[in-house]
Amino acid sequence: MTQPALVLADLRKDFGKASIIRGVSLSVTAGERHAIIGPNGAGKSTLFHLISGRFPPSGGTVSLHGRDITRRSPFAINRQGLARSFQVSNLFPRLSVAENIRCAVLWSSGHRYCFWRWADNLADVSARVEDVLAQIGLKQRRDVLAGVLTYAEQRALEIGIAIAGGADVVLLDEPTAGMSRSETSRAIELIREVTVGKTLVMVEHDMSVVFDLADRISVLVYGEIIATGTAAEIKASKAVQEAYLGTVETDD
Amino acid sequence: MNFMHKLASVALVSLALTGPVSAQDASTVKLALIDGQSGPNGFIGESMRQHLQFFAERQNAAGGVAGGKKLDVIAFDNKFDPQETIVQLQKAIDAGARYVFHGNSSAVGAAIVDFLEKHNRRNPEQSVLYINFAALDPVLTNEKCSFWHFRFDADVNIRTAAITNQIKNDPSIKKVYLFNQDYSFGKAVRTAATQMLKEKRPDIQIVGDELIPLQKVTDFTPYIAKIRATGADAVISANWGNDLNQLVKTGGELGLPVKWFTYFANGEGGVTALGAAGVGRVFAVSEWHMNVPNPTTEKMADEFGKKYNRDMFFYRLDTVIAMLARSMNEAKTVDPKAVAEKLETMTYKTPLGDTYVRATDHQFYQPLYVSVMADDVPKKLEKTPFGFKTVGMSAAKETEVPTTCKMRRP
Amino acid sequence: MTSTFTSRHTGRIVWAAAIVLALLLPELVASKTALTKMCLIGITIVFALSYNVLLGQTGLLSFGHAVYFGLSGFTAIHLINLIGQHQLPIPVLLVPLFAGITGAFFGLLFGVLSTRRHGTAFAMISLAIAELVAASSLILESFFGGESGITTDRSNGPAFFGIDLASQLQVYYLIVGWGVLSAIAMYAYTRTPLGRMAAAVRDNPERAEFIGYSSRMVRLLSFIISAFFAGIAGGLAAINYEIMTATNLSTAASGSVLIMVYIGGAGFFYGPIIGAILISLIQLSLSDITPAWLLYLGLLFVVTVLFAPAGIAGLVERHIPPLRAGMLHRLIPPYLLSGGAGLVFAAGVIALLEMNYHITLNAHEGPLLGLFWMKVDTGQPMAWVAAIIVTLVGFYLFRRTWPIVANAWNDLDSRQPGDLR
Amino acid sequence: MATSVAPLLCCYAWTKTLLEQLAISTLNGVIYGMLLFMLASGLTLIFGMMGVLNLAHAAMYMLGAYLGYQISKTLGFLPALILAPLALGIGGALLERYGLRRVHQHGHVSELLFTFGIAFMIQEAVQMIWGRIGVPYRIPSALDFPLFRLFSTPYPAYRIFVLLLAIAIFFGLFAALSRTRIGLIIRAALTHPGMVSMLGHDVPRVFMLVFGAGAGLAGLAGVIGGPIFVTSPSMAGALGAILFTVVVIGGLGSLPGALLASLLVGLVQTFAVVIDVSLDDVFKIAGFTAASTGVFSDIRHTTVAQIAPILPYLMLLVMLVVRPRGLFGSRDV
Repeated sequence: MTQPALVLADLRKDFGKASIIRGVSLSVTAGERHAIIGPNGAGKSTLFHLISGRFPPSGGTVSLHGRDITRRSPFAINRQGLARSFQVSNLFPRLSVAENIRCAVLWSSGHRYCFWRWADNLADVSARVEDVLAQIGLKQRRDVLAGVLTYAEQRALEIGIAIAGGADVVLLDEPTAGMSRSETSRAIELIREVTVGKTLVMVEHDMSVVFDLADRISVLVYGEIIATGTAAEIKASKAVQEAYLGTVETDD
Repeated sequence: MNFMHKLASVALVSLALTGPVSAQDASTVKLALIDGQSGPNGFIGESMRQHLQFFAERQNAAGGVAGGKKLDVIAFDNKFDPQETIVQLQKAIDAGARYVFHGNSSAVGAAIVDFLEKHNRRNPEQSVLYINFAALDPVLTNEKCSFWHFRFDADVNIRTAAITNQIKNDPSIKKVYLFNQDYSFGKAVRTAATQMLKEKRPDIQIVGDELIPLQKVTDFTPYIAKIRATGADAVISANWGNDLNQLVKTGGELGLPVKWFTYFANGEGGVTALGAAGVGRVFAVSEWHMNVPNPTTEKMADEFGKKYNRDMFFYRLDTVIAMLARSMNEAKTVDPKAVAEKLETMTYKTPLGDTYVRATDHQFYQPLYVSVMADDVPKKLEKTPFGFKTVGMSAAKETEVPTTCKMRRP
Repeated sequence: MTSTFTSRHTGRIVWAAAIVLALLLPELVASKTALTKMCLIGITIVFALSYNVLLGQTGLLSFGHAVYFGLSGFTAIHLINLIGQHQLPIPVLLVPLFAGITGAFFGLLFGVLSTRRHGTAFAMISLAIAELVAASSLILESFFGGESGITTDRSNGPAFFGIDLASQLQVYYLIVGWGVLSAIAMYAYTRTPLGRMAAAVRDNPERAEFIGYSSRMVRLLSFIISAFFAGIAGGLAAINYEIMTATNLSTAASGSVLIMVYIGGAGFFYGPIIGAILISLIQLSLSDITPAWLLYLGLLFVVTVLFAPAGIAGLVERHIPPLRAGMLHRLIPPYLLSGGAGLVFAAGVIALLEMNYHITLNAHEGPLLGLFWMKVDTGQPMAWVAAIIVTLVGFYLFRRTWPIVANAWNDLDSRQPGDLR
Repeated sequence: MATSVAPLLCCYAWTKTLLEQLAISTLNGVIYGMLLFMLASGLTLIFGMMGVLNLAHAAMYMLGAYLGYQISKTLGFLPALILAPLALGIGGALLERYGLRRVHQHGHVSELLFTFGIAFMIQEAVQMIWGRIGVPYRIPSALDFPLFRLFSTPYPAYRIFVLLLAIAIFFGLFAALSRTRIGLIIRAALTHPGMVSMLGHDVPRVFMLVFGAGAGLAGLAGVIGGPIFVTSPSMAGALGAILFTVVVIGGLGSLPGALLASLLVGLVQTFAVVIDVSLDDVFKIAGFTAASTGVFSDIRHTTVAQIAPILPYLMLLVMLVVRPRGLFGSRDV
């Protein structure tokens, strides 16, 4: 075991009187594939929003590679090496597929707010864009506007944007939601491939995906983690079975 | 397709750019009216066009100018914008006009003067004369005075002279409040009024001196309260538009017992906007108004009213056309420079009295009436029960004000 | 920018042709009026392009863009006056650059306040800033010259290699020079990393934050760049008109550039150019023909918002794929049919509006109104009935024939699925 | 002894004048503020729920004044008070149904542009129908008398009528929002925009109603404000921009905020004009004078009274810097 890549300590989020996240503590080791599961409304996406800086937490801390990133803005967190995808596809609809990826590459390749060079002529960026397009299998669709892609393609692009910047901690929010069986298995392969050597935290409903991909699993119920462990441990946990597995099928 | 489109649009542009072909017709003298014809204040520009048209036609009927040439009025919409004015001015010049008439907005007036100074220097063969019949900023006959500019209306200083002449003879006025818009005009009035009152009525106390932002105030009640608190008997205000109408209306509504000495209340739309609030309270200065008892002007106003279904306002345009015609006849040419040289020394007798142009600054002087809004007059304005009646008069000489003009002659 | 010159070659040829034409235009149309108008249009094009850096590229709807145009213009006027008094050793030719820098400065100042937000909130803030500046301009008289503005004489400065700017022709070439430089620079900006990110932020400001970019910073930089080019336009206006007044920075001026860019097509680089030319010509020429021109402009704008949100450029771009596929001719018959009906409808509406204007404004000229090629007697009820019938019939025909156009498009789409849209 | 009485007398007179000004300015400020609120309430409801900043709102106010004038000329003031807002309400609802809803798919910017175009066209249409001069819209004679004297100023009954009506509207609005079903939906939509559709209500219909009601309120404000302010084609422009600052200062979608901001802007604008102090005066009191040239002398000589009308914009900017969500807003601007 190396040092933890991502540590949540007693993280809380209240919306008005409602507590959505009620003291989540979690440590994700570098290189680990960690899945967070839980019934609808358990606060999984909210937890991602807290980690990635979309919402400020009401209490507790988040640290990335030992550095405190609590209440930092999303872009600051991203620059520290944390990227994420969204549950509902969140692309740049009027840009082409290749442009979507390129935008995700620009900052990390050091071009930032540059307005004195042609974007097309940045060799390092173009090479990286080609790699990512190849990885997510959208090379043929590179000039299509992101807004008119099929659903599965949009999901692939969503993952592509998340990993393109080379962040070493990647948060994927239900990457296979709404996919058919065959699409799902291809997505699993894609995720496995693009997260080699990275730390992955994912929210997922599909248990087969979770058990297939995750090294460790945490179960979030009503804003609290009731169990963390390997697939076998979770399957064996009585608390989890009572709180979660019984409801998951009807919930979807 | 792109190229086709470009080509098409370019063709369109060149067509539209060329505009009306400039034909120099020797049998007509083109008078270009450059003023706002559209937008919220466009009605004034329209009215001006009709007045100019009316008097030009009368002159044509009386035999035209310079040996039978006809006057031809063409209107250009400058949208009240000084920059647009320059575009329209160029259009007018290309259309063959050498006489430019303009009234609304001294800013536009200054732009025309500036443009013509440069244009006439750069193109002496195409010289253009500017007849200003309603832009009242004193600057046009002082710092910015020009050989190519004639003002046929009493500027604010002259009007202030007439107003202070009136106040001089009104012993009931002891406290005066100055209420003006915060721009060149308002400031000119406040300076002139302060100085002239000091000379003519040293006992009068100026109890307030307000400058409000131009056309920005929506509620005038606090100003009324402020005026009332000073115990003023009279307010001198060069405000126009809403800034005047609402001020007086709110004052009437709150029962503020003051006399309003205004510069623009007798303009078009004035009585409509002021309503009963102005009766007996609103004073204004003009070279003429509907209830001046004179058969010639009465007949003229009737004719105008019949033809255009609106009241005559710009009586001075009759004088302008007459004097212009005489200059052209005397100069035996319609060349602006020669005409200007005749015009600048001219004295002229109108049905209402003696008038003259002062050569040093090209300011025209004429008798001025101070009138008050009333509901007991024979001629009503704008289909309201109100009109103006004379309360005082100053002869042309009595309104003369000094000038700092150092004219550059061609 | 989704500008799609798929063949770069053709694109370059068109641009080069446009520039050459701009240079030759004074030779083709000789009148001074035309020159004056072309100068105005040139300035407007630069201004409209600068506005599109905000609207089209960064997705920021501003109601106060004239602020940067105007403030820079005033600065330019003061600079030219200083040059004229031999207090500033720069040629007048370079004044637009300094005006641009002024614009960028104010862009930074007000951008910091307004670019925290986008969408409606940004629009409101821009409106408030515009009102604030416009109102202040009347108070700060020594800089803005009050209502009559500040004037200058551009030819007072020392001549620069024989260019003294006394003639309008020299000014025209100055405007073309700066205009072409600015247009190239603004086009280049759309192709830079920041320019691409501006488009990304326009599309999805939230997601941009999760790929390392501060959306606000991208907006702010775009805002400054836009204000810079607005400033260049302002500087050119100062040289051209030799006068600047408070109306130059009024909200009406800001609204006007918005209308131009939107009608031209904010989504395409050349859209604002079309819009600037078209609306300038409307402002210059239609106002001579009818007092209702503002109403027509408003109608044109609302119709564009409702039915052609991509503007004229959008309509043009839509027809390029069928043209390439050699199927444009299939659209011509339905277009003629529906277009004819549309013309009837438009004629009816115009007749009604003109007759209405005539009776409210020109009643004194008698009931006769010169409309198209006819004389219409607005005193006759029959004339009104006829106009109403024409309008209704036109509307009905248009409603009936429009599906034919829609069908033709569907037909084209089904022949080449996916490629035509 | 006599020498010491004079200043005292003067002080008494001065205090009385001050009190009078204070009282009148307060009353005027409140009336102006309540009129602003009648406009701002509709605007803030529409904006809070639909995210649409209705740029045509002030134009509708103007249209209300003109319709009010036209109807009161033929039928009388009371019918005008009912019919004109009704007509505008229906017009507004139709505008929402057949215009705004159509551009909704293109996003908020398109909606904003649409209302901008509509404002432009109302402006022109009003000029086409009623001409370019203002119309003589007068205070109805039944209400044209001084109701009471405030110190030495007779206070017009009509203004008090406007005040009472505005207060009644405020309470009516309050009751409608807190007691009726649609009111509850509207309130839910204000706090959680986008959530209401999940409650299973016909959201488009609610939008249409709110837009119509907002237009109607603007029309009503026009009908009663028209006689106080000059009814002319330029009346919309004067009020429009101030209105938006009120909505932002109050906090987007917050009705109490809109009320407070309306009153605040009304009072600030009325009070500022009574203050004749410039920066120069402050410097003088502080005991030094500087050379007065250039732009800075303009700033220093400008009195608070002169800048009164631009104070709302300054307040807005300060608000945006200090507290972007406005006085009562739950969301940032």
